[in-house]
Amino acid sequence: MASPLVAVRNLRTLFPVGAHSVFRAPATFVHAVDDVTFDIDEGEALALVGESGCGKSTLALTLLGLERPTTGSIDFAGQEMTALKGSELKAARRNMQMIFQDPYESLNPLMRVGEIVAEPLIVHKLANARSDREARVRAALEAAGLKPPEVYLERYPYQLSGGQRQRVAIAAALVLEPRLLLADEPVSMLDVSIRAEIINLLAELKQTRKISILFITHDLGTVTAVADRIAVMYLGRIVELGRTADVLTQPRHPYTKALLSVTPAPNPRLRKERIILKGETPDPTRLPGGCRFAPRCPVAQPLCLASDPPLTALETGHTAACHFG
Amino acid sequence: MRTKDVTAHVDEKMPPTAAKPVLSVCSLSVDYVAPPKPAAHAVQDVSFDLGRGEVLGLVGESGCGKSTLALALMRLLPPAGRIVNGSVRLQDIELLDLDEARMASLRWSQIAMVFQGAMNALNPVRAVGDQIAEAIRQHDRTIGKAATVRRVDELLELVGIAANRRTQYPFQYSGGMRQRAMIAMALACNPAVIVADEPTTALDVMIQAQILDLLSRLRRELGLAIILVTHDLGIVAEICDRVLVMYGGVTAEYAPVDLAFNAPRHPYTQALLHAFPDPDHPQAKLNSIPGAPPRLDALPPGCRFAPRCPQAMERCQQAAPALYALPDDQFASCFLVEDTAEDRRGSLDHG
Amino acid sequence: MRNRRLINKVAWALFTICFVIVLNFFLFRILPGDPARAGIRDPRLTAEAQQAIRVRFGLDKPVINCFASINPPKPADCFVNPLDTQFFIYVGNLFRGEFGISYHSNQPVAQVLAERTWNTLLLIGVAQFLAIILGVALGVIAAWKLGTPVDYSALIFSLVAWSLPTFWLGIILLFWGSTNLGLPIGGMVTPGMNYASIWAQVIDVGRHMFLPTLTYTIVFLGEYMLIMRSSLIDVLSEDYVLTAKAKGLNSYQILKAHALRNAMLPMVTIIALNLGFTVAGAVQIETVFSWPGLGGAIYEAVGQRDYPMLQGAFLLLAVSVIVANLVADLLYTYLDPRVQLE
Amino acid sequence: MESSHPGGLTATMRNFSRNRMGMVGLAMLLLAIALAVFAPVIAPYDPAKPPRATIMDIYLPPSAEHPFGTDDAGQDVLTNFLYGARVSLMVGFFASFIAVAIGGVMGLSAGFIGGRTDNILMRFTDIMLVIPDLPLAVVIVALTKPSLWVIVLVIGLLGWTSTARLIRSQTLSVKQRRFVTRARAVGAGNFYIIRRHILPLVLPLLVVNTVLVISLAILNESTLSFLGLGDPTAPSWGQMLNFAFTRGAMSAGGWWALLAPGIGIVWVVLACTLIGQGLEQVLNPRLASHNLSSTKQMILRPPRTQSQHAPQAPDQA
Repeated sequence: MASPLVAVRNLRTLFPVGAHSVFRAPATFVHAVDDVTFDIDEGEALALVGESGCGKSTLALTLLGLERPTTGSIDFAGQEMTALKGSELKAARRNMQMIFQDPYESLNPLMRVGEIVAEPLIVHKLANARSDREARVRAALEAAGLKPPEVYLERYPYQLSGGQRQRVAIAAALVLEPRLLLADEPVSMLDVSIRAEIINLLAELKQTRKISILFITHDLGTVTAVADRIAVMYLGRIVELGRTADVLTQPRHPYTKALLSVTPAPNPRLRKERIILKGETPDPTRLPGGCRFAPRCPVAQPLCLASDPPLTALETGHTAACHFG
Repeated sequence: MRTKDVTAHVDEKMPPTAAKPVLSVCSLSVDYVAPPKPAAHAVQDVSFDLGRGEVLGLVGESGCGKSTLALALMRLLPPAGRIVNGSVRLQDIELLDLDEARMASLRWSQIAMVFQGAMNALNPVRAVGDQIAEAIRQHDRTIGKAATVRRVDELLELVGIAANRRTQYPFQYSGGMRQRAMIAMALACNPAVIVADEPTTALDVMIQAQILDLLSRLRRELGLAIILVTHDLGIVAEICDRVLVMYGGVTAEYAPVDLAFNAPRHPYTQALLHAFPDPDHPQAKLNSIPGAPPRLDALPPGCRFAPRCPQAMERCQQAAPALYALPDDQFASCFLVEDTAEDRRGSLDHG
Repeated sequence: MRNRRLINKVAWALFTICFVIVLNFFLFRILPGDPARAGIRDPRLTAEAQQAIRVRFGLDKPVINCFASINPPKPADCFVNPLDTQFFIYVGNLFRGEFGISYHSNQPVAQVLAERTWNTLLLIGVAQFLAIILGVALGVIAAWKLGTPVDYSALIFSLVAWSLPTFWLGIILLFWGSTNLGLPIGGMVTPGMNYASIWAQVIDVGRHMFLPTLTYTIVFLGEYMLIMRSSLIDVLSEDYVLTAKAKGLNSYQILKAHALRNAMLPMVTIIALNLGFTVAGAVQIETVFSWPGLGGAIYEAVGQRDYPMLQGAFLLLAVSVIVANLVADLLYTYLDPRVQLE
Repeated sequence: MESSHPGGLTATMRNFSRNRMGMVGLAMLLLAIALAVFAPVIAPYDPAKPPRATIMDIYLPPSAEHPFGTDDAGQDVLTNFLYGARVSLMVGFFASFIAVAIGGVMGLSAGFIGGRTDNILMRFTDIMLVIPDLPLAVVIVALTKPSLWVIVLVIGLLGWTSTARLIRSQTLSVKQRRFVTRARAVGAGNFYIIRRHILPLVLPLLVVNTVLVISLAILNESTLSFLGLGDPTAPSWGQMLNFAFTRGAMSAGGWWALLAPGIGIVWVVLACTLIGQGLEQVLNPRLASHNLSSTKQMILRPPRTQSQHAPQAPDQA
């Protein structure tokens, strides 16, 4: 088997907390991403699922090099990303593009669609000939399902619907022909009827262009149609990782079970017993000793408060970090 | 001509408590007027009944008029809003006939509201307990200070907030707690009906589950009637008894929740359901609805869904279908169900 | 948390005052009108008396040591007996309350300023009080009646009032008041008047005060109205006001319980930030109405090239603005729980 | 949906052209500028020529010969008024240019770079903000030789604080927007982001601020001149007022010498204020109503009697 496109090993991104003062060193750190390891294969979609504040967006920004990891390594297409700086990093980044949550916010309101999609080419000084650039912009728009592209080139984002805007964002990512797409909650701000379009588009890109996708979401319900594997994150850690069908049908970590149970199923006949966790995600500056999930875990045992379970393999490609998983 | 004598639908199969509706809305229509622009028909001829302890889901995409409908029930429309037709009866009182002072006295004591985004719906510079107490005292002038405090504590406890947080400010609460505090505030005067406008939007799934759980407990224990405005069909499937699907300001389908999900009759409801991943075939391609909802100030001449409807006929472009009454208390406004319709008694003639 | 904020604010104000003292000192030394070089020009003073004043205010000493030998400057010199320089003598004198001797009247500057401070405070105090009360009230009415003719008239009035040069409005009102109402054309009291009673004195001062106060009130009223109006419109568009309405509160209750306090918060900051302009207004008004206050002192000192007076008056004004800003800052902390408890 | 187009200088200007208040202000300002530019054409006399100052010529009331009367030196007020406009407007424009340039650069760098740079720049701004401008300007101008350029410089150097704060906060808010993160994710550098993403969104606000800074600069200039600190070789409106006020216009009843320059100042300042107000309405469109706006007309449904809508009768079908 070929080596994965992305190999993340023991990645850790910490943020200092409190006012950064000349006199005081920060006393505490937010463990935004804490010892995370995973792979993404060529043409594979990995869904990263977790509640807000679990570190999933920080993980994406760290992959992109917009946040510096504290420790750990990111191997992207055979290149160690954490060691890169300046122009090398910029060049490597070309193969890794991001799509953001809110298409109303992630597009500059004063730029035309054509300019937005061409921007990555200009920034990377690619396709400098005007005709070449235009051809690539058109191709990207078409690939993102905005057909015919001429209709959209001169429009401003405010003249487009939410779904079209998200397609523009996708086109701007595709124009560099990246090998990895980081999609941070790409559909959570969209109406249900439009949501399906975007998810279908991502699934199609994965299939036809062999683009790898990291699909970040808080909603397990949206990932099934596109993700090959699911990674569940809690407080900076991956607590369960496995093939989509395995995780959905045989969740092994109590947190995954709880998340699955509260994900609304679109049919009243599928109403099920919900495992509702008490309270909210704890303060990531004061992590509990032992298992991070223990204080909210419905099946926690004394052992869980004492020792932190490692991510252990259960069956082929399915791992969970639970003493009793 | 728009007919006024409309909707008489009561379901014998409903639980006996629901026999007499707490709230009954009849062909309610709301326009937004901002001359010189044409009036936007945000809500048109919407009717429904709500029984004690019942949860009605009001679903639709953004801009379909569901929030306008919710505000119209409270008579809290923005100044451009006009209720141009219909009736809202709350326990035999016609709300639309009341003068403003009388309406103000019924607000919150009879019909309360949980707003979208509790961060903005709570005054940032007043303690949360204070804002709940204000609602209590507004509708019960005789209640003493100590009794008010006791009641506030009781309410906070009911929604799972420790009483010692009474004197804290909204910014000291987490998102989920603010929404609970809003619910506690809504319960302050024991209202018969609560209108919850997107109460879980922008909250995480787990917090959402906590809030939904709280709402269903309240409906069970207090017999509260709840109108749940949402864009998420999943939430409706979780806790609602009946569902009213709105599209472009009109009722597309109005049915018991099981029928709406398992035997939807309106193509829009069907399309919405197909846009969800099928639990049996999770990796199958999703069905999307091409196009966008109509602008309320430029509605198509015929059926409002026709431009996006996969089954649209010639007729749909010219005339809007009535809301047809179907067996088992199901209603749909589509020409396709005309033949199976029991009658047109519950229908609204747009032609 | 709150205490740390308080200490921070006070420390910052003190630092700013130090900055103003340094600025004030060097400004007068660097710019051409150096009082040390201008010397003590009063011909009535004897040579000994002039020398005594020189020594008292250190005018015979270098500004600071390293500047004594300016070419080339020797930084090391700064530390040779640094306190025996004009700057530190000046600072030391300030702490003893000595601001210098007025070139014009030969009186100690501190004494002249002390008398005049109260006159300015009286004028500014009454006028600001009126302007704030009326401006806020007008702003509330305009915001409440948004889009009605009441609102438009208030808006236009305020925009015009804001655009009026203070001194010119003063002149116009002075022209009108002295000819039509028989009000005095300047000063604080009628000269040479013997008052029969304290009431007669109060009435006389009041007659002198009427026009300057009116001018001042109109100018600031407009600005406060504009700020209050827009602040209240923002608050009234907030969701929590809708919540209050849904709770059954009527408009008066909502204004009282929810809107006014929230809308006043930005007002407090802006009033504080405006204190600098307030002082500017005082200079203009006291000039037009010959009001014997600090602003008038600045004007007279400019005309007479009375540098010690100018220096002292500026320092006093700057320090009072800084202190008033500090007070407003702390008041804000008290009013807004978000800042208080953060 | 057209009206929801956000920000942008061209869009702002287009919407501004539909704003009545702003257009009135603009017309007023253009008129003032035209008068100043064409002063030599319009003015009935040559201000450079020494006046025939006999006692009979001072404070003459308005007449055909002197439409605005004459002043304390027997000069034609209209002529001085027109030439004064040049001085007042020039000082206003140049001083505000300095102020806006400094404030803009300070605000943009503080907001964009952030961290310690922001801290230092803003602390400095805070100090400048609390030091009373006008008395400081008076002191500085009084200590130097009065000249137009000193006045321009002093007003400009003391007037940038509000611009700096405003531009900083706008830069901060634009910087945090998602499309800037997106540009970074694509690999864009700081200079590109400032030029392509930040500046275009900050610019409209800078224009509003400039207009208000101009009006303040004109007010400040007139105040300095009125206090006798103006450039005697280039009399502005403020200086005309100073001469009239200190040289007996009040006692001579020569109100015309006080009226024209005063109205000139109010005219220009009000014009700028109206433009600023108009621009602000365009940039920050508030709804024409809020939650307490009168809702008397909310219910417009046809009246119905009790019998017409009997409570939901059981379905007899």
